[in-house]
Amino acid sequence: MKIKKILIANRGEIAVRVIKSARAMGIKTVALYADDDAKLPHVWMADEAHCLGTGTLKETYLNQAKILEVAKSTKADAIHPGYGFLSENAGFCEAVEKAGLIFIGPTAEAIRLMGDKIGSKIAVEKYNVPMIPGYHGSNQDGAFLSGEAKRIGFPVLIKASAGGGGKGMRIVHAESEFLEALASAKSEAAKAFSNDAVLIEKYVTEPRHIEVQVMSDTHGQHFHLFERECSIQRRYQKVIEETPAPRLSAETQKAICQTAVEIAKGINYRGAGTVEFIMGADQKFYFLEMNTRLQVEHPITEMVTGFDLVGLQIQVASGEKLNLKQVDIRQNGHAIECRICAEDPDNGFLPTVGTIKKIGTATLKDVRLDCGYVDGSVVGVNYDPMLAKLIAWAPTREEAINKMLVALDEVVFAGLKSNRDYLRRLLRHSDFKAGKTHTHFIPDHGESLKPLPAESKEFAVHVAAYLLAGTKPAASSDGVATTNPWTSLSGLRN
Amino acid sequence: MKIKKILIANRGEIAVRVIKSARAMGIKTVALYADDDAKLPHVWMADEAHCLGTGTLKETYLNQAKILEVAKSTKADAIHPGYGFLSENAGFCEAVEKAGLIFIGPTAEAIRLMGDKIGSKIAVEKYNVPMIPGYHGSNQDGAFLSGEAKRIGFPVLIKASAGGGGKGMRIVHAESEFLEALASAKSEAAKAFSNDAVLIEKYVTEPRHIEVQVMSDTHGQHFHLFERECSIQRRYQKVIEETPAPRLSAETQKAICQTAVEIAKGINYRGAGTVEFIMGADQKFYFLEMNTRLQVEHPITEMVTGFDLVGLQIQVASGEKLNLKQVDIRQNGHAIECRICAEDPDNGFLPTVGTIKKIGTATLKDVRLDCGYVDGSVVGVNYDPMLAKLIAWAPTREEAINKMLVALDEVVFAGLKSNRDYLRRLLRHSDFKAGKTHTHFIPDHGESLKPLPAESKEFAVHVAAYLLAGTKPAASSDGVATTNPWTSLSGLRN
Amino acid sequence: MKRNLLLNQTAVSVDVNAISAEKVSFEWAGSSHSFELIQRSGDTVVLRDAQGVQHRLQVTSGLVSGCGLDAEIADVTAGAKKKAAVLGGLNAPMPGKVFKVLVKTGEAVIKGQTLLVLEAMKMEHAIKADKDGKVRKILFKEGDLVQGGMALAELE
Amino acid sequence: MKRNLLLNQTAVSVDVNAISAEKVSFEWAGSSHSFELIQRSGDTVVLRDAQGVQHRLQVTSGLVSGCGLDAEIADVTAGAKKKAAVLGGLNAPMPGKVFKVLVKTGEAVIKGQTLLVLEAMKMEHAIKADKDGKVRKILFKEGDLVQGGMALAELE
Repeated sequence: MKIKKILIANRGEIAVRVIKSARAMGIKTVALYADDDAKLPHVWMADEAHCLGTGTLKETYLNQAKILEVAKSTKADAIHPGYGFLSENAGFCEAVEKAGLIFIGPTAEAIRLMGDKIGSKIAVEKYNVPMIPGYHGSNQDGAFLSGEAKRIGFPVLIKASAGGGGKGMRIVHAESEFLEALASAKSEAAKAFSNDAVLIEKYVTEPRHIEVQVMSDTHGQHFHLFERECSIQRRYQKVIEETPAPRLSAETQKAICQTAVEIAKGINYRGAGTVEFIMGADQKFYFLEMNTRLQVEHPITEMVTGFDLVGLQIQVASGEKLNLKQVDIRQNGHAIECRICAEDPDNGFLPTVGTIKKIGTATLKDVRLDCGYVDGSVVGVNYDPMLAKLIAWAPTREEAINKMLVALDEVVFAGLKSNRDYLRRLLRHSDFKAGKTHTHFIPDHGESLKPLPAESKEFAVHVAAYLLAGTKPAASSDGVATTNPWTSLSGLRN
Repeated sequence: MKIKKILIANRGEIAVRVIKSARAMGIKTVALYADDDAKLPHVWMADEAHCLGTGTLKETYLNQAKILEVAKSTKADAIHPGYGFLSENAGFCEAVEKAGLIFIGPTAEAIRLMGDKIGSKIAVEKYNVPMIPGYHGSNQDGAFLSGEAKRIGFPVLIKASAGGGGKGMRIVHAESEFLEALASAKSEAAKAFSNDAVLIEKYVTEPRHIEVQVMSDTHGQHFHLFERECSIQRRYQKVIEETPAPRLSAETQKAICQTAVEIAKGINYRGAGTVEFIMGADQKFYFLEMNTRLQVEHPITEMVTGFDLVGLQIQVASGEKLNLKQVDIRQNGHAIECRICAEDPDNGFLPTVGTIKKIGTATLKDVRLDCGYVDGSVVGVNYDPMLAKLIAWAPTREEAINKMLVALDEVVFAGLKSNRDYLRRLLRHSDFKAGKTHTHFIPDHGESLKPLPAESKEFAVHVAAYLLAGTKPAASSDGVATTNPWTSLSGLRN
Repeated sequence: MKRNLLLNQTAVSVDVNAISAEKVSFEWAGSSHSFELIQRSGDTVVLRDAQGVQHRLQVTSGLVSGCGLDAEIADVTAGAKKKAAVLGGLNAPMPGKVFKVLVKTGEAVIKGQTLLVLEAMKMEHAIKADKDGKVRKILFKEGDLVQGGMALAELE
Repeated sequence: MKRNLLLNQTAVSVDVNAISAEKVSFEWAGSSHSFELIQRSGDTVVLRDAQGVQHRLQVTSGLVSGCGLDAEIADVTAGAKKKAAVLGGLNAPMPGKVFKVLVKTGEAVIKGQTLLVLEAMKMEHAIKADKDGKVRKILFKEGDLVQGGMALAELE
């Protein structure tokens, strides 16, 4: 069925992202927004927009009944869930399909299967997928789990079965710490997922997070679009992603991509998905989980392969047979994504809030900014602190890093503290440049990622710009300017 | 030799374009500017900028002595000439190399050979290049040329031997008009090129302008990067270009690209070049000329092949051997370029002037704006009326057209009359959509390219926006608003 | 309330039934229209029509762009002047330099005869007599710079 | 002329030798610097140093960005206040909601004991006693919203 109108059950950058692909394909869009998001651009970039009222997420972006009501009243024929929110909610998928609409995503069955960390591992084991040593069973007794941890060998990782995003996750280095960590993980899991079941795994040291993008149509075709390395993380959340993964042998790349395709084929997957693996220094990789949705970091795959992943999702959801051959999907050049977040990396990465006074513009070729805010947007505490994704492509990794450094200079987010300067420090770090990426990169390099001291000669030009940007200072008796130096610039803005 | 600093002997968008590639490669740049260009962004985007003073082009951008002086004083090790100006000046190329600097372009020999329309045809004939029937000899006697025209058969085309850009070009339909047209063409040629020699050619009806991008290194490797169709022209100048060329058979594409490579190989070419062909409805193509420089429309080739042509130029100029195989250069998807010009298409395409109050921003993926102006820039009569190049890529031609239409909506050039609306009419024309492109498209479709009458229902939303954007009208006695409706918007700009 | 507008250099009139900061309804091209202003962000305004469909337009310096069309709009009665150059005849079709003056004051000319040659954007443009007559005045000399729309010569 | 600045939340001082609308020279980090302002375009300023090299920076709302570095600069003596939250101790490290209060006024606590749990951005943060002592005051109750930097409790 040809899709003519898509309702987007999401907000911010991913809603804008879906609108862009739909516009390019001539498909109409319906946006949703909670009251406090009424001024965000996804609202007015869509062809129609409907308010979800005010309240908790359950009353707004997670309110399935209301969302389906809007979909019906606007005569949308498909719903795109974006990522987060209802994107991996099997019940929602079913409700959408029961209402006679197309869910732009996998089947409810696949979501349900992969949404359970224990069930998913049992399911994929039969496709010869390498598994990390661990306990994924249903016995949740503390003493039993402690025994399993000892059997696997410390350090071990405790993870929420239903979880994601680092919630309900603990690393335990010794038996003596195990029970306390277990209780804490279970409490966090119960709160976040209404399910306190956990699993225990061998904790790989200097591990790398490597994931593979898959895309399946409803005609039995399953493709991969190569891997992404997402090892640079803080608080268990990705902050820099890149593709191809550095230091990956051609054989390992082939094997990991093929493993992901086997999983998609095995579970008869539909649409876009990501199979996540953990990889040790020996290039051995183990299945971690499968995300049954579009990933935040999908743009880097688009940059190296030339495909529009949202466009492909829509084609698949329309029932089209993808006119593709695996051999025609190529990985060209190198792409890096930086997540620009409202947070203070020099203060424990704690989130910051405020009004975005100005968003800068990237000028170089093959640099892309995916952003759901505009100048004047207010960033509050109710949603994710990610402000935007900055993506740079170049023929080589070295050039892509250079280009990203230029782009980070250009794309300011003035008005609130962000991690832009910290991202530049990461990119300039000799170990990052050398491709020595692993998930402990940030904590392990704490000292060498510190900011430059304020009184450094490198800041001379910034001080000069500050002084010169000011109106000619009307010196007060103590020789200090009394006028606000910034107002003089407003007249220059065109 | 590794190039560390490039002086750019040009202005506007192409200077900005070279700066961008250089920045991404970590190479410093030196910009030049005439006094009236001091506020253009190429001046401040470079690492250094030097003024060429005021006066005619000969005193500024064509002032070889001054340019070389700046190159020496700034310790630049290479000069990029852009397009136009000194880019196809063999003498300048020699002077640059004599000064011990690298000329980012072909050898003086190649420029000289291809710069002469007669000499170039004689030179390439030996590589089995199909030639259009014509007279390319040195006998410039009127009666003799008239006889040649008769022999070739009317209609014929008179062209300046040293020319380009439509200067000194005349179509002659009958013998009786020949001598007058010849005199006029010769006078224009003498003025433009200090050389009144002309050549005569068979005039192909419904002809298409198809050109092939070539790239040669100094290690004997000669590549093509596929063709571009540039048939949509007004005043003999391209206004819309695209790649791949529509309605081109795979065999013709292969043959025309191979022919271009043979020419590059035959004359042992260096760097980026474009071989232009004229093609009839029978898909027979004839050599037109070779442009020994980067073309205005090079971005569409970059979009479909993924290469940075300026980057490749710099690599070649550095003496690098390009790490490429012809078979690895692929044409992926479809790209279209629109040249946004300060001109009035509904008034004979006459140039317009003014101050750019606002340049819009393209938001869709794979849309690129190459522009040498910023908000507030003044467009005068001294330079080319091209304001910017808007380039859109999509998997198919139809989608690329759709995307370009969205982008043209977004990328406003407010403050002066431009051809944006006319470009949309061209793209929406049923014959253009059907790929029925030829160089007479614009004159042949004059009526169907007319603007919508002012009182059309499609303008209702524009009228509403105009009315609502105004401050609440303070009605005067005759019921008409007396306040300027636009001032109220300035407070909303962030 | 009638509003007289210049839309793409053509005088049109629109009958506004009601207007507030957020809503407008009016008669246009033979039918009634009503729109709601739901967003202003920078130069972008978003209107919602009676069917709930949103239309994004940019409004800058009298140019209203969007929905695939450009409309240059000015409120004529508010003092806006028709800025378009009076073209054709003996006016400069664009800004440029007088390259050649081919006739003298008092000279008899025939329709189509070239009177002056203007040079602009590196191209030549012949200014030709629009009727048979006698040159009353040549208003510029060779090398003079002229604005688009300026009268260059007068015939009698 | 001395200017006292707050640069990335650190107090620094710069000795300005000369300043005009186009040029500035000053002492910084132990050496002399002089820059010329050659361009302003929107928020972008372009400075030329004594060697002729141009530096592009964006100056917006107290953020000076460019040349690979961010500098948040404020002129302290001109009335700008140090806005950074006073972190650590018993202050809220970020804006959020008081999720749990684990101690009562008058209760004796030991260094490292969790006093309150703050919830923000869907994560929990324990506010721990920075010394042994007695709870003088708990300034918020469960469910209260707090700003980053606000004091949450007092120990004596």
